Amino acid sequence: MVMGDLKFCPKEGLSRWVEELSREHTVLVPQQAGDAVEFLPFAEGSELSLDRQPTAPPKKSVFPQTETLMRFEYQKDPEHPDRQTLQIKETLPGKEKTVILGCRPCGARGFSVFDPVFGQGEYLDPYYQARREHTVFVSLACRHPENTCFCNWVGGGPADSAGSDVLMLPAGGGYVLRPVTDQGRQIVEVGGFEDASPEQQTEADRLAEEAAENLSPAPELEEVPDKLFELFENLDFWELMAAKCISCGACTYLCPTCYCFNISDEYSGLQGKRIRTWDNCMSNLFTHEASGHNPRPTKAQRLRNRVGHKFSYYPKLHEQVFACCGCGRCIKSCPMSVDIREIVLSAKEYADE
Amino acid sequence: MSAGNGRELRIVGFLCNWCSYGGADTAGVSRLGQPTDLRIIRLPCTGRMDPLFMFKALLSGADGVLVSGCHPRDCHYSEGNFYARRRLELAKRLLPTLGFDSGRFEYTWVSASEGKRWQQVVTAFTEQIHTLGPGPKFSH
Amino acid sequence: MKIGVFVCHCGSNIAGTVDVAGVAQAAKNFPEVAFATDLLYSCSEPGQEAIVQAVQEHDLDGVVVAACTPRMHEPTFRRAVERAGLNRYMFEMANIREHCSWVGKDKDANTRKASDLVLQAVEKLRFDRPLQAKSFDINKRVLVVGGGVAGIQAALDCADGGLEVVLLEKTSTIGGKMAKLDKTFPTVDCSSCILGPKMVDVSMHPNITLYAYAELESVEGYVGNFEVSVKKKATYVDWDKCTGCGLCMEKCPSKKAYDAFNEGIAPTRAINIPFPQAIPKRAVIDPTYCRQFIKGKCGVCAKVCPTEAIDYEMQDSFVQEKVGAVITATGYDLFDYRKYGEYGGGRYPDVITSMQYERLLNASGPTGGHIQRPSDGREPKKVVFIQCVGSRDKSVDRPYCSGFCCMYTAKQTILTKDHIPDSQSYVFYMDIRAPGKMYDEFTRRAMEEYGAQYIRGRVSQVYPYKDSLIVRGVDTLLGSQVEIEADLVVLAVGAEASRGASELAEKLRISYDAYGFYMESHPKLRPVETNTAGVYLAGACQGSKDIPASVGQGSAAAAKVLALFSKDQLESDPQVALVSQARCVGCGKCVQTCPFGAIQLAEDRAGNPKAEVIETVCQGCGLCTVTCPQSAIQLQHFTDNQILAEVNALCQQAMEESFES
Amino acid sequence: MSPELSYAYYPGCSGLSTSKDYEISTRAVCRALGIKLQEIPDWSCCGSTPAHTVDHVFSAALSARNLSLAEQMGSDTVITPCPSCLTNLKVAAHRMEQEPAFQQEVNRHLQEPCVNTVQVKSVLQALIQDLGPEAIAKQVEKPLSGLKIAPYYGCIMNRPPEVMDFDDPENPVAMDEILRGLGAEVLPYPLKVECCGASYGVARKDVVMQLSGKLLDLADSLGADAIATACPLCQMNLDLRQDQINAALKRSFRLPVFYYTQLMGLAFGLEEKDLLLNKLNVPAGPALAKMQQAAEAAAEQDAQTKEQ
Amino acid sequence: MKYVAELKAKIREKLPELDVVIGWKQGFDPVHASPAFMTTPEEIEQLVVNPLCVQNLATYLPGLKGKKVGIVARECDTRSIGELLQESLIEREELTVFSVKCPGAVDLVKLRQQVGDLGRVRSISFDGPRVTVETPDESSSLDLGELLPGKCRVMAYDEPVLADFRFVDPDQDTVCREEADTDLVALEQMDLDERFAYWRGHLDRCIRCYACRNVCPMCVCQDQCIADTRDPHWLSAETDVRQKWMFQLIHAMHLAGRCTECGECERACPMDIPILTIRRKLNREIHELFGYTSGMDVDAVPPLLTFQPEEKSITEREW
Repeated sequence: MVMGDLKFCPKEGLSRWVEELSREHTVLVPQQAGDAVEFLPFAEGSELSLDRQPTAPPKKSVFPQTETLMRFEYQKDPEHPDRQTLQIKETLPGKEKTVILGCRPCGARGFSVFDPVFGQGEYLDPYYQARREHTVFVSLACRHPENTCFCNWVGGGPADSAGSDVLMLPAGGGYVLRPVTDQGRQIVEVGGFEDASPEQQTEADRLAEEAAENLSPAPELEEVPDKLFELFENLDFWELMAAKCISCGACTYLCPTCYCFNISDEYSGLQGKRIRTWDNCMSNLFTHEASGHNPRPTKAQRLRNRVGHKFSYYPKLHEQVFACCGCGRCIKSCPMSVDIREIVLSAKEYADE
Repeated sequence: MSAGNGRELRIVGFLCNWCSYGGADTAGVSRLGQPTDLRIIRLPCTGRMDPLFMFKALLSGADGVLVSGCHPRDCHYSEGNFYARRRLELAKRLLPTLGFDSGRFEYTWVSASEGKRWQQVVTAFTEQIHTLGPGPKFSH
Repeated sequence: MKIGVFVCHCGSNIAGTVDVAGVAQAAKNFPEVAFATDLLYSCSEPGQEAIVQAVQEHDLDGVVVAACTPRMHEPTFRRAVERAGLNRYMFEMANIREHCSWVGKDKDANTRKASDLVLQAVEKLRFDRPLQAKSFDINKRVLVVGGGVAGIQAALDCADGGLEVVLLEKTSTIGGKMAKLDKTFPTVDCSSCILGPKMVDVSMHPNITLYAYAELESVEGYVGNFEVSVKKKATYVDWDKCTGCGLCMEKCPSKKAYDAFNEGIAPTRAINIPFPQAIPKRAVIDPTYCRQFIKGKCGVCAKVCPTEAIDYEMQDSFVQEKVGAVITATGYDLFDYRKYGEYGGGRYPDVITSMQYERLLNASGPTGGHIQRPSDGREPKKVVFIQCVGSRDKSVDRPYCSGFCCMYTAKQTILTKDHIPDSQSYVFYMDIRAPGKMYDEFTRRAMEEYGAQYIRGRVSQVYPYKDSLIVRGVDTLLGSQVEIEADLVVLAVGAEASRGASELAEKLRISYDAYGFYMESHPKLRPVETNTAGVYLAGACQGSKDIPASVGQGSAAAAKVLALFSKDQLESDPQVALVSQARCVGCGKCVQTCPFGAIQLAEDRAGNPKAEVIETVCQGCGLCTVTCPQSAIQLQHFTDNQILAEVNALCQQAMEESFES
Repeated sequence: MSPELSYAYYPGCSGLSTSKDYEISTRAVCRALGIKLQEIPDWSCCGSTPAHTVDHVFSAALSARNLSLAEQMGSDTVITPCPSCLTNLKVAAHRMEQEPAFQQEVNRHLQEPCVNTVQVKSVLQALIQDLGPEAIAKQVEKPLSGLKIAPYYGCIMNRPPEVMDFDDPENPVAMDEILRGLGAEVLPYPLKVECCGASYGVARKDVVMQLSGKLLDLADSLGADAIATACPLCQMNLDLRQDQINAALKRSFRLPVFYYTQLMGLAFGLEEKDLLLNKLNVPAGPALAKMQQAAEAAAEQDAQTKEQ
Repeated sequence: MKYVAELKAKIREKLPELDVVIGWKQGFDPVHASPAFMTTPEEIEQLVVNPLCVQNLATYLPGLKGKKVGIVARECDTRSIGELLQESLIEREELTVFSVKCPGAVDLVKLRQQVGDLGRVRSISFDGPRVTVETPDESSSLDLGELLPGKCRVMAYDEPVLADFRFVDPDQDTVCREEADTDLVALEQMDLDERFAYWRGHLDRCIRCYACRNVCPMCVCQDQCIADTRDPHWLSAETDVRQKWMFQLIHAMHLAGRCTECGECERACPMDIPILTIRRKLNREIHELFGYTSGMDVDAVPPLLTFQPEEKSITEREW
């Protein structure tokens, strides 16, 4: 890392920087709405809410809950109404740049789980690619880990830079800005900041370390993928784990790494659109087959899928990387306080017995 | 403002087949002139009228919704309109909380012989919707 | 799906105020519409043929006809569609006549509306599925409610046609209003001479079961399979034993009972047989006057009865009957003459109703056919008839013409002159309505041969003065006030719906108009049918009518029933509720609310409770569909998706708005 | 006694002059019954017959002013003894209720707009509906036993029914009930609501002779000792013009024509100053004497029965 | 709560007759309790009853039909049980109700507004109306009354609707109370346009996770909710406000006359959308129209599943 890359943004300079960025880009920043904190477009007077982990991660900026894949229209021949032609209109996202500012490192890291699925290999997803390419993440390193944080279990950390373009490290009444990518560097340049002083750098590192130390120690999870696999047929285990689960989608829809989707056509008269919407493996209808057969008729089987996918099937397909960034949203937003850590550890211990 | 003049608004009517649909027919047969805004959906009975159809119509841009069935005690199916009355009254009372004027929705009873009453209902309701103007929209 | 749209001109009925060709053109651009055209008269033979041809030529799967109300021609077009080889439920109608061309003046607005209505029908049709009717056995018995002349005629015609008939009469004898009349217009023949034999036929007919002094308690079921409960009111006389000898009536010491048959002009005995020709000729005790009931002692009738038929402990009893069709012939009642305070009816004894006058004229009446004033028994010399008492008057909520009063008043003036040659009749009238065979000639005779003096005008006041009644009114032809010192005033009371008509209608689930007269299915083309399958109308219950019209309707209703029963099985309407077993959670809310008991909880193969519809019992109201929160029970042909499709079709603009985002 | 009844009171112009006896006896009877009458301050004429034949708005404004004053008093009900005033007040209120535009128009003439919230009743209606015949009967000290009375309501007290909304428009019975409660014998008088000729007394006296003559004739033929009335104009035509009628029709009626309130007062035992019986043209004396005799005879018989 | 020991003893005693007893235990951190499904004496030992036990456990009952279930329930929770019994969605014979006097409840949103991020709370303790919260930075003493969820402020329950065993501490007061419904009052003070904007704004946040529905004890359609299907196609898969709003109306109308105002829908909403207000409004109208309060009488018929030929409180419009 080139030392000269590090800049210092004083606290009061932050909103000026955001304002500056918003001239050229859409800038999504955490803002309070009700008691929730959401990523909303920055507009004049917007108040940034950086103290709390945002309620929802920035997932929807790259992977919107509803993505229009195409529009179509039937055109009829007025002389022969039984003949019609289908016209299709492409709806790829534009090339305008979006900046996400103020997400946590775990939120940005989520996309590293998406990339192998949508952006690499044989099948590329142009919608995802276009948005991913044109979105810049400025992540704010965590100062105080919460009870639900477990990023250190899955390879992350309070100042993890994976997936981010710029890392903002709190220090000296402001932020040390650490560009991670070229795109990040360009963004930081827009702010015209001074270089960060060595003291500021040291303080930033110290605070990051402190935060890391405040996390509870990460358990050894190496055997987990296999053990979950072994537990696949053990429905008693899953029923016990799922007893209090109510099968809602709060965990899934707030998860930075869940990427399952559904595709449907919505019509009105002769026109319509094909849309891709988030799906949710907690739902009864998830991969429900047209025949009427449901591969996962019970909530136990569905919870097994969610945990198994994150901690077993995905890592087995993608270089042992867990499909989880440890943000803890699934735990704290669960109305019934289902704790995925507890399930993973139970699986590990169960297998041990 | 009189409903006949000016731009039409979108008014959706749900009528039971046996009484009010017949009442509207009677009005037609007697050539009792009415404003043209209303479009009628035929139901077997107001018991079939899910209040959610009303909400669906209003949220989809209808400016007014009118439900009409047999007078209480005269239901072709004995009890359909009794259930409907409870459901619809409740739904009507919820509207203002959602930000819709409760006058955008009315339910009433018109028998197959009451062509004149049907004309009166349609005219008064259409005027009422025109007084309220277009319903709230989700313009982006 | 390939849909054909046919837009009807209906001559100029639709085409006059709707651009019919424009609507057809617009329809071509509607989803899945493969063919659209306009037709001059779609219901005519060439119109229907055009539809059949188009279906076959263009290989259509469904048809929309935009024309009149489906309440009129839906069955016609369903048959046409079926002839073309489609399922009859792959059809929708857009009502662009009654709901559009006939009520809107602006042609552009009407055309837009008609287009919308067609689109709505097309969108609904896209969700139509072929439905198959189920056949079910029918019970070829018929219930006739009401034993007046219309009911008697209907019962006899059905019985002669080989059907078993259950005839219900609420009073203790059949005969109805006609049995009370002295003579009938315009022939002036004796009413009981022509009705009597028919009444006897009823009592003798092997196919007729008569329940007199009985009412309809409840009706369950549906066309072909009604189950009715008949309430036999307590008569306190065992009719199996009673021979109708009349000894009890002779000896009964309670002589102040109200005589309903004689319209209360004279009292009768507490135990009585209404008139000598009564069918059945059986005695009934009126407990409001009977000393045994009031004072707890008397028992004279029980003592004198030669067959020991008296039973003071008798209770109402109930009989269950199964029938396949019902003919309602409940007749009419008379307007309450007290409602006109100015005529003094009810206050002055010599102001009477026309029906009371009939009883005074009748040889079997309380005066033996001698006209006597109720107040003093004197023979009246000047009789004033006031017409339209409870007819054609909005102020008493009777704006309709009762139709027969002009005629019977003319008859009564003739009879008055016959009975009292030196009498003079005066008739206050509004208009003379005599549109029947020999009717107008008859009123002419009353005036010209019998010297009845007709005064065109209303009466403002009747009041007693010394020995007579002063009738003050206006002669609008002379433009002056008139005052007549009359001996007797006869009010020509109009007909109104039978008391209790609405309660019976509720039991039979038929409709009635604002005045309580039963609604026919179509005022011209289906005059004796109701909107409830298997229930028919005869006589004045449908609207005031005279004897020939009532008899005609009785026969017509009988013919309808005979036609209905000409098959051994009926087809049930397949527009019934259907349960999606996969979606039903077995909560039973539909079972709880179904008005017909058509839903029961059964178990699926896994033993889970699931709702199940009994198709032939379901009437297709759709109440269950709304009650079911997960919409697992759907009324076919009116499914959620179909109604939503219609809503979406009408609110499409808003839908399209969402596509712009 | 039921909670105190209190009304805004509109006496009407004739009450201060030609029908002073009606007005005074009304007040006296109400006082005896514990009914509080609060005279509308600064009330003005209702316009009588002339105003509404000329200008409906103006006529209604005259009444609306009085109604508005009553509203300002905080009263919810206005009562008046005079049917003619009653008609004007009620017609104005009714039309203003039916037609908001008309109300606006009327209110333009008024300093204080009429909100049209007060109810208008006749004194008779208030007595029968709010107090009830039993309460009135209870107050009777000297029953009018033996007095045969023809009750005559006049033609406008109950008509048109949709406006007046009280009693049977063709056969009213309110006054019958009160009189019966006083102990009098109330005759079935069929011409209760026939017209007396009203203000034709000025323009076409012959009409009044005919119409009022018929009323007297019927009462006489029924054997009435007196006529009871509730309308100043009727009373005037039947009483003041009785001599003229006798002359015109060559008859010799001597029928006293009481206001029903005078008869109430008599039965309640009120004094002459509250009844002004001496204002009647046809003297009440003979009729009252007949009643007196009947009463004495009855008392005697009563005493005899007791002795036995 | 002092009665907890007694409660545990009673559950231990009854456990052999029961398949499972549902109660609460400590959750993943000091401020979260979590439902506990107790089948062993060891699990009973983990049972807690305190103001953090906020979940209405009645929501699990319909899913356990056919099993013998014991349930620890506060007074308000028994109202939901009452309604489930009313609708025959559960069987009384299969149910054992351990009714506890409610120790009050903490609205975690209100707590967070007082003490900051809940993820940093080290400990929380209750002493009557006092709540003491420790974070690494400070220790705060709060009033439980101020932390009560809205649902505890509009209706007071002194006694359970039904109970097999009842546990009350001596001198224990009812914490919930009946006050004006401030949320609804505030909403009704807005004009219609503001109300429309209010809902459009709030519902825009909805992520269609259906936590509100799935946590609702009265949502008995289970996996067959019409929000999820295309037949019938009430909602599209789109995530525009119209769909979200329509869903809330579907939920509210399907609950009309059945909702027991347990407030779980609003508590479960991760996006803090004030959806209980709509249900409360309906309940208020139902009370006014039919004099009916759901769940309070096991034998009553919910008002939309019955009718009166003459509805005394419904004044129909004259035309």
